[in-house]
Amino acid sequence: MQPNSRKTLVLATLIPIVMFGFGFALVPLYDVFCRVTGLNGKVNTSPLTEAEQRNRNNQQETMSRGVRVQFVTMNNGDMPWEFAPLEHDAVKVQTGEDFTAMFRVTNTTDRFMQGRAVPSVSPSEAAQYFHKVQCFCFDQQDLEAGESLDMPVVFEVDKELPDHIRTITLAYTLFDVTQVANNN
Amino acid sequence: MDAASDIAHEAQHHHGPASGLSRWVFTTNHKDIGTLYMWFSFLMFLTGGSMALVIRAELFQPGLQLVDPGFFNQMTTMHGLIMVFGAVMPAFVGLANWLIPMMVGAPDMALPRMNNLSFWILPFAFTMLLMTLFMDGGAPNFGWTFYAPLSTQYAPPTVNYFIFGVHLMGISSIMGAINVIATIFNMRAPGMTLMKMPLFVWTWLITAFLLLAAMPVLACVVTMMLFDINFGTSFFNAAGGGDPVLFQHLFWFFGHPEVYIMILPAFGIVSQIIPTFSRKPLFGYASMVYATASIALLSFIVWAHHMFTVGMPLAGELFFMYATMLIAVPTGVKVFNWISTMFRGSLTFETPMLFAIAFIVLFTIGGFSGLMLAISPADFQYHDTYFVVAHFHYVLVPGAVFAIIAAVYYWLPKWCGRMYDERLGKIHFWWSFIGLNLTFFPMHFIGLAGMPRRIPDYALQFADFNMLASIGGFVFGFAQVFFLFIVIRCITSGEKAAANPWEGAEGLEWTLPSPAPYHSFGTPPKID
Amino acid sequence: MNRFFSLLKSVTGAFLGVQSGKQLDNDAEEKSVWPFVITGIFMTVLLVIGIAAAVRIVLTNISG
Amino acid sequence: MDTSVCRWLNAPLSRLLQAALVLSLLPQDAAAEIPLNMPVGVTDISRSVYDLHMTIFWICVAIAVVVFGVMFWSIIHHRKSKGAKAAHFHENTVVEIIWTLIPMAILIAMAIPATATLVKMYDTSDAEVDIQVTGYQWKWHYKYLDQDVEFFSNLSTPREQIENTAEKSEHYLLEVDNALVIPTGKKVRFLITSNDVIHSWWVPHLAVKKDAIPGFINESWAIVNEPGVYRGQCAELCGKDHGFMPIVVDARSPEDYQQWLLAKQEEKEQQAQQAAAATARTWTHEELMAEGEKVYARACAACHQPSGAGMPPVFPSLIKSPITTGDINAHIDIVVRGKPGTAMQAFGNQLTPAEVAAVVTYERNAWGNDTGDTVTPTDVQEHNAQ
Repeated sequence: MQPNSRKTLVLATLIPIVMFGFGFALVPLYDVFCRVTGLNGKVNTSPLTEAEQRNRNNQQETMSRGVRVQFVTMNNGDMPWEFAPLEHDAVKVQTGEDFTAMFRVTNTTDRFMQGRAVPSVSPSEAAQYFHKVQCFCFDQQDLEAGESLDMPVVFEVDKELPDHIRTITLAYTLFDVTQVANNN
Repeated sequence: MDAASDIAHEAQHHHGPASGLSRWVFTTNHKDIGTLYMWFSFLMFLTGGSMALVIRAELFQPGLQLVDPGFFNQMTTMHGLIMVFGAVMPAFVGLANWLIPMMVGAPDMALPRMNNLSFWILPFAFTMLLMTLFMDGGAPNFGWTFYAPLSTQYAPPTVNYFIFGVHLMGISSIMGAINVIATIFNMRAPGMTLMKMPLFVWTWLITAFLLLAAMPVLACVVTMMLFDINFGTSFFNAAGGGDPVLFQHLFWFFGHPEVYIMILPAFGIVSQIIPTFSRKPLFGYASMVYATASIALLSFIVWAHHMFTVGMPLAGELFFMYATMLIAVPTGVKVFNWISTMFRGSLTFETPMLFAIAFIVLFTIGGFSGLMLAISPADFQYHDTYFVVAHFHYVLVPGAVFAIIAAVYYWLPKWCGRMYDERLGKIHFWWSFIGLNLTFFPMHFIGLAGMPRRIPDYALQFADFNMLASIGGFVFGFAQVFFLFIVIRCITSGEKAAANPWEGAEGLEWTLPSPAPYHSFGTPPKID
Repeated sequence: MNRFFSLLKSVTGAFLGVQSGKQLDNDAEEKSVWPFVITGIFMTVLLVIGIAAAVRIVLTNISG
Repeated sequence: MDTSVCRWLNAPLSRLLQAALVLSLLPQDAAAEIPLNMPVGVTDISRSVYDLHMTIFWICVAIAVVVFGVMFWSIIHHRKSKGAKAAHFHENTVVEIIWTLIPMAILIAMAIPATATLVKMYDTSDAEVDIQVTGYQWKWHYKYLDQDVEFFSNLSTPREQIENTAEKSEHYLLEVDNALVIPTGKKVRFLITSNDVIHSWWVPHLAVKKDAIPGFINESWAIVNEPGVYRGQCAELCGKDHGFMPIVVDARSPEDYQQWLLAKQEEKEQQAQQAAAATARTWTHEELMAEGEKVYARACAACHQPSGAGMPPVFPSLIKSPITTGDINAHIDIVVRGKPGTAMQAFGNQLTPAEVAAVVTYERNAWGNDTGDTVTPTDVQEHNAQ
């Protein structure tokens, strides 16, 4: 085989693999990109390890201040479950300290269903300063007919939060993933 | 003109084209494939145009008179897809096939068999797309920009045919681009250096690179859609961790280079026609070449100005506003080069020149509305209204379509050896010019006044201007049927055309006799 | 060294959309096209970083 | 180029030109009420957006006059038929640099007020009223956070007007049954999201346009200066009735707003009692059919068509269909719970049990189905209780 046709052969196999790899890696790449830039309200959905948590707190000497965090819940599509914050819809939180909020979800139907809550933060600029230590949105909720569940979310608002942000809205959309869950 | 005679002599003893249908199905000749592309593009132009007339007929008056909203959405979607992928792009590939080999002194395209395949994919792709109109659930109804989740979870069952159709069109465009690059880089006649190539060849070289870089992203998006719809993945479904905005980023990352793909060849055509009828060399050839070359890279950093209202953080909005403003200037300013070419020239106004001048005037109006859209806070009021519809129709119809029509009038004598009827050409020009402005200029006002895009019925305050636009739409539509008549009349019974019918025309293709022999430049021409 | 500067000059000229015939001719001597492409990509990345920096400056001193 | 210059530039001059332009096109009376430019709007933001729009518009007009002037002058004077001899110049980088830097300078000057307005738009300071706006396939849902008031806002233009069998009213296609009432002079914050596909909430007079994306929440705000009714439409293709889901914002003085809020909360209790009474009350077959027809026209005709024929296969027909003539419980179940993965929504939380009973009775006896069944609100309640 002449040298240059071997070169084209190598290229002809290498390039599609690289292109497919890039296309395939785009989704995790997109998540990283969103987490770094806080684009469109993507919050970090992976839990913070204790170590990361501790060294973040003592790094910041900036003065801690109150921030109003508003909880909004909604169902997507025909999801019949009832889903609402347990106590109050808005709380005053000190930056740098953990806060636990409880949410209640009830399966009002007469059959087994699986739901998944997707978080979103507004203003999207605040997403990168909103760290969730533990959240029910990290995993799926499987509820029998009529079963109800109180779910905690533990979060901490970073002290570095820019001053002009005084209210953060944490919105959860509840999706019916019953079939999706059976597929994969 | 001794070069022309020995080329003609040399063409005789070559075997001529095969006869009958097999000539067209198995052709590997760049002239025949160019003709196939041009006729296919004309057929798609009339098909897409008739869908536009259905839309304009429904919007003639407030109230639902003609079609139900579901079918109306199918018409807007198919009109967009067929005009972009079926009329404008194949027409430019057809012009590339016909002209690039002759302009660079090459006997044919570098990969003739792939050239045949990249054409013959298109009829199948568009049959697959158009047959969805007659299937259960109707044709795609989610707009030519097919945003998720409307195009994934809420799509009619025919969305899979749409996906495979788009795949085939993408493959055809990529193969066309590879062919053009291989021909331009490897098969130029000795002496025809890159820096001496006609500007049409340069713009097509950059368009080919844009195609190579942008089409795979479109293929990637529709494949992700296919997996979301059929195999339960969640690329664009928030339930499974996906994100509908990811779709918009990917689509517009392809989308903006796509609009340059549809306008650069038009820049090339106008840069050939204006100097001919001004009898003066193109002003600032170097600036045009370098500016076109810079678009190959700059067009990839502005895509999110189509998404200013999606809820981007402030930093994103500012970045894309500034980037869009910066790159609008080098491209917009090219208009001054054409005007300087005309300035102190010796102008005559045959039909190609009329269309080229209309291109400059009306494309610049489209460019200005584009500048207004770049201002992000103002875009909150313009986005997805008829102001945007007016913008991109002013850039595409007098932009791409008028350039293609001008190219057909300009090179038809070379292709078929006969002259078109100048009087009919001028009638066609003024008829199209008036129809076009009557259709799209009122859209600026109803868009500013608050009429959203893609709606089958509207409030009463938009009634009068919509009526004007609908009348203009029909006027413009029938002008193009008249154009079909002119072309057929010219091919069948136009009087003989000289090898170079235009007094100021330069370029290797004019050294060939008219009609250009089946095989030209068997021996490469000598370039001084 | 001056080859590098002429490359830089021609690519900035391309970004601005203004170029002289002279620059075009001496670029024609360049055998391969790759130096232009690489400088072009490098300049595009520079432009992107430049605009991003401008945005960061604008954001810091208005919200500060 | 601060905005006061634009205001001087815009007010008298543009009115004159626009009026002249329109008058030349259209008869006198029609020109009077045709809006043909971006509304100035009723918030400071919409005012500055209007100024930006008119400033860039006048810049483009100025450049166009110069550019086309030179071009047409050259078309007239440099014609071959008038013996013009072609010059040979074909390059002049100095001229080119000038005509590149001038537009770039203009644009950079334009970027300053644009950035200022954009930054003001992204002001996240606290709002007095938070409203959650949710886009549904082909209606809007408004929820006043911390006030426990929420309602759907449907298009209220009668179907006859759309099908041209009746005279079109003044606000044709821009009128809803429940308008969104907000106080003037106070900051109102809109948290915008969607229940199914991407919509876009747009009110031109407030200069607010934000996409409603399922699974994500977007934020926008407005401080309305003058009371009044401001109308807008959905601005992102969202399916069949994308053109039929308008937005009506009714801005009132803070006092009227408070009164409206109290009235709305009382109305909510009344409705609850009414629904309870309606469920308890015994309905005759005829009453159920009459009520059922009204509920059908409002909630179901959009897809299943007034004739019940629907548009198969996306919207199935109800005439002689296995559901409307088959088992009653299955029929109630599909109306209450909808069918996931299709356009059939769950109407359980949108209709009271009495309305569900009425519409099911109507569907089982209309268009020749006449199964003779009568579904009472108590049947519906028993079904929901299982």
